[in-house]
Amino acid sequence: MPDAVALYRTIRLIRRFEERAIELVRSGDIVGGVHPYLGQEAIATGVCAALRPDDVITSTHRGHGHVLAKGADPARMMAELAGRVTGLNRGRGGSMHAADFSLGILGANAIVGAAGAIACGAAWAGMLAGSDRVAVTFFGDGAVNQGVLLEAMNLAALRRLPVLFVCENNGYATTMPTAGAVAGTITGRAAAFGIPASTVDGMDVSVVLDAAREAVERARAGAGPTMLECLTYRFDAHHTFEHRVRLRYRDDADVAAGRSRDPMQIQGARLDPDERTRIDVAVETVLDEAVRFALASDHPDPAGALDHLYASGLRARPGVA
Amino acid sequence: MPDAVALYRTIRLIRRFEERAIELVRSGDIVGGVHPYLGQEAIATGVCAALRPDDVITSTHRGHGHVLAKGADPARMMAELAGRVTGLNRGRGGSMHAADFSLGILGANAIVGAAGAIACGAAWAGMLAGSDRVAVTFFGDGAVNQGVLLEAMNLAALRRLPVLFVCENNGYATTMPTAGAVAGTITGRAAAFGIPASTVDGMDVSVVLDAAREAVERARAGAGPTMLECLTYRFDAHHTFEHRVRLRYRDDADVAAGRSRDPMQIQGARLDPDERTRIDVAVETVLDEAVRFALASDHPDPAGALDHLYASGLRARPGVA
Amino acid sequence: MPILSYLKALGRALGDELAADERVCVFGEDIRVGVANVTNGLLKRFGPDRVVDMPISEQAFTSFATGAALAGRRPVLEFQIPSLLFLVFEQIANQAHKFPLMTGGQAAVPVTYLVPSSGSRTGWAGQHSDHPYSLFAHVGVKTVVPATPTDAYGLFRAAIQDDDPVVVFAPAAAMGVREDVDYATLVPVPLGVARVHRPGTDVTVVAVGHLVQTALSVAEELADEISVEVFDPRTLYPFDWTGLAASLDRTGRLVVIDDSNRSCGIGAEVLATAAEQMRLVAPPKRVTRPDGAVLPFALALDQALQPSRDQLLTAVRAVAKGG
Amino acid sequence: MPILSYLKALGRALGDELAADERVCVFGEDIRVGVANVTNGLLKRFGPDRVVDMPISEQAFTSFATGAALAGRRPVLEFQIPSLLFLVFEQIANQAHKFPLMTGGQAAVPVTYLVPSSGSRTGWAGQHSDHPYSLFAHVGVKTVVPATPTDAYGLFRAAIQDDDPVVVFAPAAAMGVREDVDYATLVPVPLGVARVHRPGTDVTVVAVGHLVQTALSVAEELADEISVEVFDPRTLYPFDWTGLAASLDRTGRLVVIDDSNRSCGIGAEVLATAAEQMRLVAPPKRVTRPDGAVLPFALALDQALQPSRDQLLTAVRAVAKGG
Ligand SMILES: Cc1ncc(C[n+]2csc(CCOP(=O)(O)OP(=O)(O)O)c2C)c(N)n1
Ligand SMILES: Cc1ncc(C[n+]2csc(CCOP(=O)(O)OP(=O)(O)O)c2C)c(N)n1
Ligand SMILES: [Mg+2]
Ligand SMILES: [Mg+2]
Repeated sequence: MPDAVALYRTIRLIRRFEERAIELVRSGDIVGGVHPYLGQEAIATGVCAALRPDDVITSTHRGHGHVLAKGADPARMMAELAGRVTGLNRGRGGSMHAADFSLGILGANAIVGAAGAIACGAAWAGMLAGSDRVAVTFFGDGAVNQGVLLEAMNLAALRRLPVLFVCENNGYATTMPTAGAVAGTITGRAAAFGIPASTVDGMDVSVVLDAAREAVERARAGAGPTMLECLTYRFDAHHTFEHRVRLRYRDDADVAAGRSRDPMQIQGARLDPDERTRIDVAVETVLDEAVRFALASDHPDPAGALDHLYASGLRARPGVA
Repeated sequence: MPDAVALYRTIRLIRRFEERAIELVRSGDIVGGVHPYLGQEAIATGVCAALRPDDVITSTHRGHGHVLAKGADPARMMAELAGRVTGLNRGRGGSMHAADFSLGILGANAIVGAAGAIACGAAWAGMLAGSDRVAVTFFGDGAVNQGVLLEAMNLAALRRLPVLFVCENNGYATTMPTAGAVAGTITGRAAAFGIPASTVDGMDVSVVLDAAREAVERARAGAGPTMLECLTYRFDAHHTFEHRVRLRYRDDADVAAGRSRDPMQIQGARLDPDERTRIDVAVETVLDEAVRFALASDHPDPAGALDHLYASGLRARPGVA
Repeated sequence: MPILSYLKALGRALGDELAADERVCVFGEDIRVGVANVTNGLLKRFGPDRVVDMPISEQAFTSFATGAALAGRRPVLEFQIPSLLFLVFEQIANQAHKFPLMTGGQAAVPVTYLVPSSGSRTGWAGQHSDHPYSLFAHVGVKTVVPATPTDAYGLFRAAIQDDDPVVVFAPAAAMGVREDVDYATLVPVPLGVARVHRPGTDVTVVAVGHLVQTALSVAEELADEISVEVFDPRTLYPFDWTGLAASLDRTGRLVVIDDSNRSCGIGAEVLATAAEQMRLVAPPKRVTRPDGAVLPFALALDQALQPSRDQLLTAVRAVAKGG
Repeated sequence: MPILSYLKALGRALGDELAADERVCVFGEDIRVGVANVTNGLLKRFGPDRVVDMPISEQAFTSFATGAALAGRRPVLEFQIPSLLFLVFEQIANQAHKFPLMTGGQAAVPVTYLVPSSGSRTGWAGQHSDHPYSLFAHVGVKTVVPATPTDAYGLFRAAIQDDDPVVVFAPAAAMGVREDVDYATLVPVPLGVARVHRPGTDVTVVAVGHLVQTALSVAEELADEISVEVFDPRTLYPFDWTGLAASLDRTGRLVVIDDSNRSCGIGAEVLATAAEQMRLVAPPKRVTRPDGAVLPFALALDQALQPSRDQLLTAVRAVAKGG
């Protein structure tokens, strides 16, 4: 299991990766923008620290943190965001679909709430194959009102699947405050299906890690799914388009309060300052290289636009004949 | 509010209506079969007895009881099942879509779990129009695993809608025992959204009526939705096709136990025997006339097969040109 | 030779695939008991880890199948009603179908969606009588509609063996079709290859699913008058355009009979592609459901909206004379 | 004259309908704040009983709108992504659309579904870039795709006033279109009536949505060579067949440019109906997305799958020469 330094390193990596990605959005190298994970880093970090390489995860539109924490190469991830052939998905997926199946990363998903049932199916397949592999599905507070996710919880509970439902409650779904959309409670949704659930501080990676470890152990032992609601705050925009168009839905006090506890500072404070500096420098080197790699990589050839459309190799008819 | 006699009369009407309908399925006068409501009569009867004429309901594939209890004309209902122009829906709907908007019956619905959100929307519209009208949505134990129904509960709770969610837990969804499909509990699903819920004896109409009255009063008073889980048993087949194809999913002991408490006998025992006989005879007269009316009515003219497809009057292109 | 019914063919195909490949599994409602008459006996044969009864949670179990497929399984899903495909359209069209391209080739989703008794089942009315195969042809999900027991067996097996999602529509009106077969000759039928049931030289009738029988009977009736080729595409997507072009090279005249709504249905696609690229010596015709059809409950109304034998007969005669 | 942008036209239409008819109300995600830039200011003007922000529960709020419509309201729903229509396909195609017929005429469901920025938004990749209007034309739900600000205003208002469900697609690529308009002349535009943007005598180009601009520019470029008529159906269902027949009576040659998947798309329907019933002196052509297209993320790949100006130019030239 990773120590405090490794946890800090991952948080720092995600933090700086996101800041670098935002720069590339501004420079036009990343087209379409991103949903920054800034402020939520402790959750991906803590949860993935409790996982083995063969465990699987599904992620969301706000997925960079999950993908990095599960071990994806930052350079190939950055190349994916920049739409290059060297990207994780060969430039076909971009920010919202980044995946690395070799690392158990079954993909970010652009549809809110859609991935939970996919994680359950993967968990089931693993369980029946005799593995004690666990599946984690990340989702936001907005997703707990999506029917398919609630259906998936029922399936997970019914079949005692080794699934961890991780809700990142960052207070908002786009501009909608959690309380405006969630009647009852988030953990209550798990309880409805007999799934144990707890609410934890999502800003302290050690708290997240402890809770995730316990849930993962339960799952591996065959005791079924768990839900963790991790309280957090989105430090930046819902999506980088907000950097251009100001939307009024969080007032300054709200933002200040939300940002007052920073997962990077919280974990950083636990490190020796020199060591922390050393890691910061190392992370920066990794990201310098990631950006360099991404921008130096080739754009995909338009002639291959339909490549991979069918796993069977079927070639689709073109749009002109 | 109806007295014991009126409650018995409605139960008896539904019971015998269903038995008559099954006869017409056997004779070929009702095409496509029906999902008999036999055994569950106390629920529709008790709940609808707590309603006013301007309250609205949505129903299910097993909807005859709800439609009759809300006041539909048995003759026009029977004509609908027989696909006649005099039917509630002019023969266009049949068993699974019977509706009478003039009585607040927004229709049976053939898709499990689909009607809850429709009821919520109607409730909202009434509330905003300043009415204290209530909407009831009936559904089975199988529907509580449908995402859209769970989403609807969230909406109802969020907006404190005057909605009553009535789950008729008859132990099975087609052949699937409730326990095989429902992780956690049914009332727990309501609790997840902060909706008060209780489980009541669905075989005793006075118990159902009391519970429904309380919920309807809450709703009228602006206190929001309630869920009632009514425990019941389906006395007959899931659908009349089971009369032809025996499916093995309930053993004899289960059926015997389930049928041991009969809502018609329970309520009938509360009546003076002479009175009961008088009602039975009267109901039979009504149903004789209903069957006569249905079978004497015209079949719709195939030339009008596309009538009513568009409320705007748009005529669709035919399938040949 | 033994007689094989369409339903039995489906059940047999599923059993054979379950036996042949451990990765294959079945999900659906009431499949233990076999309410749709396809999965009967499979639970006993293959156990609850391969034959999994699901709650009424179509969306979740459809994506559950996607997840299981991503993890190496080859699930078959049975749906009780054609319109349940509307309910899971997101899960098929926007999730399962898109994984391979979006992941740059990292993922395959070999899931088969079976709808036994698709289309109108007399008396099941508006919400149970759609025949939405054209929707899948539009989004590009492989779509097969077998017309005969042999093809039902062969195409269903090929669908399960295919590495992409495939929707298999088994028309209610084809369920009654029976065939004398030698079981030993039952084999997978490749997707994307049409079958000419009856050769002809005057008019090509493209008939989908159960309407192949209608087309054959019309061809027989017209035999002395018009030589009708009955062309069964079997797979609607990908469509066998080469086969159709060859048929039209012979006949130059085209009628499509298709039990789905007219506008943007598979009939439209066949006419459009033929008009663009193939030999047509007379205006073609479609016999379909009306635009936007909702099947009414009453028997005569339901039937009035389905493409009929008479309509086909008239259309073939008109096209034979046209041009 | 003031300049009207496409987005402003949508917002204005909605505001005008809310003001004109108390039954009209708006549901959607983030509509208080106006993330999609259509509903800005409406909350303040009409209050939270008319402008209702919804949780991410598209299925429930779509049927909620159906229920509200059954009870006399005229809801407008805003969806943030085109593919959310997949998620609510059951609620629109199987519920809202079917109520009038199934109830024998007792019910009407006047709901409008608006998708601002439909189609590809550069860089939003596979799950956000579909343009699924042809699906609604198939099931028979009224479908409009306005090309200009004036039509966006007029068709959106007409959609809200219509007694049936109507889906309004506002293409992302049309959002940039601006027009000089006299606000006083903005009026509802009847559904089902096409608009000839530019008359011509050699080839009819049917162009959908944002592709009308592409067609106009191609027509201009070819002006000395080929006289192109640019025909904007505006409503895809019901389609203005009379208008198209009149155009083809003049030109006898047809090209459709349509930003949806090829197979069973609206392009197929136009070619099929024309081939069956109208005057065609040469084989027609379609310019569409490929079959089963999933738009890849990288810019050049995304664009490679969308129908292009060059493809249209080539197709028009080929059809002008053909026959
Ligand atoms: C089903 C669905 N509805 C709407 C959207 C548009 N959308 C993208 S992100 C988002 C908000 C999600 O909120 P939450 O789940 O809390 O995640 P967060 O963005 O806060 O990380 C919305 C509405 C979508 N992608 N999918
Ligand atoms: C969404 C959906 N899935 C499946 C079906 C097929 N079906 C019809 S009734 C039924 C069982 C419903 O069970 P329950 O809700 O308990 O109601 P009951 O039949 O017991 O009254 C099923 C699976 C359907 N109509 N709709
Ligand atoms: Mg959130
Ligand atoms: Mg039940």
